[in-house]
Amino acid sequence: MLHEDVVCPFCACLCDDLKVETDNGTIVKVDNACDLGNHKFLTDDDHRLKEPIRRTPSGWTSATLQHAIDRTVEILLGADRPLLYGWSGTHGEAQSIGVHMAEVLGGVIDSTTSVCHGPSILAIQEVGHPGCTLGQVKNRADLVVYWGANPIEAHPRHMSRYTTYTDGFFLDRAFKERKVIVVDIRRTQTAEVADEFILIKKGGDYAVLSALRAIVRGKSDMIPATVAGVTKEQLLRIAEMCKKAKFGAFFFGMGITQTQGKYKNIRNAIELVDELNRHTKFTLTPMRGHYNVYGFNEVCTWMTGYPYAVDFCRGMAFYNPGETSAVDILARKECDACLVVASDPAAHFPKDAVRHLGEIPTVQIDPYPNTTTAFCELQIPVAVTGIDAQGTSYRMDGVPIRVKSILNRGYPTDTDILGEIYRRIKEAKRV
Amino acid sequence: MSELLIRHACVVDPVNRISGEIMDLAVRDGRIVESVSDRAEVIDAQGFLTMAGGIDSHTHICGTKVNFGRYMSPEDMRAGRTLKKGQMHSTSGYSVPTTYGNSYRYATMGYTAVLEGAMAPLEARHTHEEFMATPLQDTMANVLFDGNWPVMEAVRDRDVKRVAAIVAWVLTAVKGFAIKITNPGGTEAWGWGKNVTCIRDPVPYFEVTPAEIIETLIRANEILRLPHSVHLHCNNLGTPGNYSCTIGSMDVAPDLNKERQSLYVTHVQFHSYGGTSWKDINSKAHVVADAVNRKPHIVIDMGQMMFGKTTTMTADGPMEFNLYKLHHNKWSNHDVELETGSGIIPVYYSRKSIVNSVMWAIGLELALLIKNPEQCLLATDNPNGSPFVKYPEIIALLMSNPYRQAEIATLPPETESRISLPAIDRELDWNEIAMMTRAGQGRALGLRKLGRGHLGLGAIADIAIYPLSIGAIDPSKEYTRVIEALRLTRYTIKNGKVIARDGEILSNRNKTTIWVRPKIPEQHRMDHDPDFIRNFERYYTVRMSNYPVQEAYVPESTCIETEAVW
Amino acid sequence: MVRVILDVKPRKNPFLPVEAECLVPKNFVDEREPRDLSVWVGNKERRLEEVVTLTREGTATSPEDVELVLRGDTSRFKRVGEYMEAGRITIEGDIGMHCGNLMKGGMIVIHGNADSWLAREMVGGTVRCNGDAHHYCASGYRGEKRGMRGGEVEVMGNAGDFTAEYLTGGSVTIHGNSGDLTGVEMAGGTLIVHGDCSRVCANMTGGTGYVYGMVHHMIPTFRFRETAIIGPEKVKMSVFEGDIANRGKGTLFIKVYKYPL
Amino acid sequence: MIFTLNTGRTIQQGNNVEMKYHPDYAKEVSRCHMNPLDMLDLGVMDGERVRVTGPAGSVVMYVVQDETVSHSTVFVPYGIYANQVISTETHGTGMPDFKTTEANLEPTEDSVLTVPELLRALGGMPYVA
Repeated sequence: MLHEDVVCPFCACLCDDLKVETDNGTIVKVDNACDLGNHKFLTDDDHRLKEPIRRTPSGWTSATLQHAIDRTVEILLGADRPLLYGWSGTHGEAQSIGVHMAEVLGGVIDSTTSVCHGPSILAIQEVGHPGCTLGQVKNRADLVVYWGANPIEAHPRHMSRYTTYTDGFFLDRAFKERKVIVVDIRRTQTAEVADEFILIKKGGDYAVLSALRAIVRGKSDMIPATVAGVTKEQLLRIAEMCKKAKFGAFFFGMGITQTQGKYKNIRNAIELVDELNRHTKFTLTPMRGHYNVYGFNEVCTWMTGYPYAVDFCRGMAFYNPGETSAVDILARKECDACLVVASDPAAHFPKDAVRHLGEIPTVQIDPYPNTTTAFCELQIPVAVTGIDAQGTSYRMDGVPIRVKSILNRGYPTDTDILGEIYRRIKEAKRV
Repeated sequence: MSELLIRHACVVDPVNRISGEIMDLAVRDGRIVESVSDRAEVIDAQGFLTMAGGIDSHTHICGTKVNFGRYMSPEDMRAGRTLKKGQMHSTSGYSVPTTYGNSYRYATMGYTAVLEGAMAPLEARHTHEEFMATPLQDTMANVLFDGNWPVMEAVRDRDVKRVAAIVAWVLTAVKGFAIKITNPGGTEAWGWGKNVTCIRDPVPYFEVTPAEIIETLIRANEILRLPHSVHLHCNNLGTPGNYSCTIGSMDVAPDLNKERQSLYVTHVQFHSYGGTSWKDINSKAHVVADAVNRKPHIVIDMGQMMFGKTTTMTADGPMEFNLYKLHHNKWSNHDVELETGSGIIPVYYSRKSIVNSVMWAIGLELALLIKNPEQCLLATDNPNGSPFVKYPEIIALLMSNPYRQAEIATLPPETESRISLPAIDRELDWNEIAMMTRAGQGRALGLRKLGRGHLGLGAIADIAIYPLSIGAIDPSKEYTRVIEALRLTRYTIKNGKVIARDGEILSNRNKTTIWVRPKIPEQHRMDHDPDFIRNFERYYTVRMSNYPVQEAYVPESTCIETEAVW
Repeated sequence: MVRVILDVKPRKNPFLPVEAECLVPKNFVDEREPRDLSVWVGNKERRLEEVVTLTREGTATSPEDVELVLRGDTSRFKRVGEYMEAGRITIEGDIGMHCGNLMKGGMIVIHGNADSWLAREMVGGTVRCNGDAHHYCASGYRGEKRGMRGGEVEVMGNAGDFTAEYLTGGSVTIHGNSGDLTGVEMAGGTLIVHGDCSRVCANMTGGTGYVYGMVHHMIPTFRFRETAIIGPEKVKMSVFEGDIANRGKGTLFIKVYKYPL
Repeated sequence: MIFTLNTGRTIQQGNNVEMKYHPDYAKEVSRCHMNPLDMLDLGVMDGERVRVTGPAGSVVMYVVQDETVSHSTVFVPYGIYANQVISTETHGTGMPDFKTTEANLEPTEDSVLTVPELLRALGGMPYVA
């Protein structure tokens, strides 16, 4: 059976033009997807965890769903400060249950945001976000800037669907008419397609952004001959390219969210874009990673007022990344139980944060065995959103798209499992 | 079958010409009926003010930019936090509360239906998700058409039927309620960092004028026989001297509908400025009010501004950028491909500012100078003019000249020569307040005959009972008691069920989302139109099949089907 | 005068944070206090006495006369002294996050180290930390445009990153080194760093900063104005104005600095 | 020699993200990309091994020659190997130094641990179907 306009549940490009062929309950062919998307669809069935598992001193053994849910409820209710972490690899409806659970339990809820574009959010909270949907870029942008972002590896179709290679309403021969600037500390593959590549010395993004802001403001006289390895001549040229563009689109990635100063780099980038808007039209978009990491931020915001790292210990939302974010809480051993949903912190957190997961009761709800499994007491497999579960997802620009279920592999969805756990918790708490 | 009897209600229901009569109200299965059996649950209203549930015909509570207003403002979130309690969820936020915060606060003020003022079609799914998380009010969404490319192309081709067909397709696809145009043409120009100054400027590339967009959409609206009229946010918001643009925009509107207005002009306070700069800004509310008095086919809302902190958010992207350059605080912008734009910035309206003082006076002047209260509805363009929790104060200001004079006395003395408020002694009565807050709103939205905004037989049993004996107080003198009483209902009843009592939320789910599905001749439908489909697939970044909002997003909904006059 | 000694009892899980904003002098004026004082340990509300042993010495009639002495492991006690208006708090060991938040008056002395957000959004009073202060000492809150607005913060040891972020009024003195982006977004007040720091006062709009040590990664968008001789020790310092990138009008005195190459 | 450890996404890391016990995953995320000049200085060849020691500890990785990597930095695909050396310090922002950790590199004959071995060392019990 051929499924058209399938939405890809890998990265936050959320491409929705895939053609997927299923035959007898397996996926046999995928068209239009990138390597990452292809891989996810085509190898999915090989790696699924088939049934709930339980850790015993002698090794892993299978568990009944009933037992797994009972024990999860018991762990969460028994905790003084449970951490509910993950969420970016599932649909909004499940995330929403997660936030409700955190509230009724008095726990902390955080998503992979905190180790991804959390700093972008902190910056936006200081200075705002001049953004747009990706179609604005596709139809109008004659200048695209990728700063500390490597879409060829992390968002392989970004350039062909939304920026460099795609024709738009006001650009008939986009590849010729659009200029591309790439800024990085190494010459990535993306840098190879740039009209202008700025090689910055490590840790120099902030200084370069400040210098560009001053230049755009007409204060170039004070800029030294080089800033973090970038010549003044190149800075002046870049500033001019930006000011002359009819529509500039600035995309940024981990290259500036994870370097020194973290969110202050992003803030500087945003303020550069603000400044450029006094001359022309400029927008900025964070290259969000997981296909629904932004969805978690949206859901968490309308429910709690804050996009991530929310602490409900005292019955109302408290937010302070750095204190209420997952790595900090684990590293400081401030949580005494953990529920991991739709992510793999053991692979992506520094090891001393991971170690604490193994010291407290941890349960994971995830379709695949992963490195976090090793630190869990239990894992409950679920359907994969976008393959055998459906629901809402938010693209990196905030456009909500309904991700589809294209076959049935017989697994419960995150919504089913979390819904049941939440129901049981409410029952126990008499809410 | 569920029955409810409200005894000793002091009913103010202008639609049914009931003005402060003590009576019983009977409710069966969510509707007002003649009588109920003696098994009915009984509520004693103790002679307190009882009105139909409040309706807010223009507010921003759900959707992409509202949520972004929260997302970018942890300082606003911490300013209004409440604890989880019983079945009430915790809430956050002062000017842009969380969905539960909005819903609880509206409910405890007696509001049972709200219209989200601006929904970008591409992001409609988000608005509906938040509607689902808004448990206590009926919800509707205006759909933005101000910069819609296919619409502008059809306007350019003077093909009103094609405009109607596009609107029908979009409204159906996104499950929206009405046509909204925000700074028509200006949001498209903002795609290039530009704007239009008023209704005669051509939109870059598309070569249509705002006036043409407005007029054609009004005609298309009536072809489709939509319940509500076109809902217009005029060009040039917040600019000194913009009143002439506002009046010009009203002049464009033909009178095409006998049952309601043909054009709803929103937050007119922001569009009634005289002067040439911030230095000489003054009120032209009297000129705008005169125009409205002469045009019964126009309805406006006040867009009242109240002093204090708030967050401004609108589809009017260029206006927000200009505001940012004034305040230099923080600025968010979000342009939506082929459709519209939006912007958000936090503001503080200060009593010490002459500009802000003039703005404050203009909203009140409009409401007091427009003779028919059904033509001037109460709204603050929440949260732009102020958060909706200030409605009780606005009502008290409209009912009390002494209160207004006391407030005027706190403003900079230079304000007085720029406004006419000090000389206006009209004081509105409870009938007029009911008109402005429910009856008129119900009529303007085209929902009166569907039983909203009044308490006649067959009406939906959305009822607000405020702890105030209106016969015993003089609102002119005892305005603080008016404010107190309107802040928290004794009971708010939705579909015949008590949802709030003395500020406590008692029920967690009792609402519907109202949307329209205009039916047009099959051969004109856009889903069969090759041009429309080709351009959609070429220029949008989502596939046409993934664009419509699925049924899963409107689990509780009321679809109004209309038959177009083709 | 009254001295109230709060000795922290051993805890089964010493890592769980204890939210203890009730530990302000005004709650201990009356000797029958603490009647209703409670702290939050994780998501459980506990009576204060379950967590600490209290000893009172003396009597008091107003908060000014009250000194709280915290003894034992208070490194996970958060919000001690929050909104404090008068009196004195002495912390013998380390103190947890948010100590002295939004404090208006009185004095807090920490003999050990202070965790992050010491004296966040402080309005008045004095905070002295004899050890090190972690990140965001004397800073603002997420999204808020004004940080510390008044009072004095003095750290005898080192301070972490984002120290005095959004400083708007009052004075902050770090005797040791301070971290990266010290004084970032500063809008007013005075910042003094006796040791080294990096990228100091980035994006500042107002106020005055002094660094007597070395500034690493000096922000390139400060305009050099002059050389000046400062203080009784007659230190020769470069005077900058900035941050020009941000239309800033702050003043920065620096002894030695290095630009990012 | 001290290098700045820069981690980031790669296609292969992404492809293997749902199959962490597969050798392909380990192979991809245990690769330490180095500039050839730096390799020369350190005395290692493509395919040889280095011990990378950072604030949180040390781990052995394979050296991959990569001209695109700048002098005195190394690039390692985001994952469990890099995380053996990166500390939990977030500077009060929630975000560890995934791209700016200073690490000492030295040639080694020690073998590269497998993912299950790394997990066991942290007290975990790997799941093998």
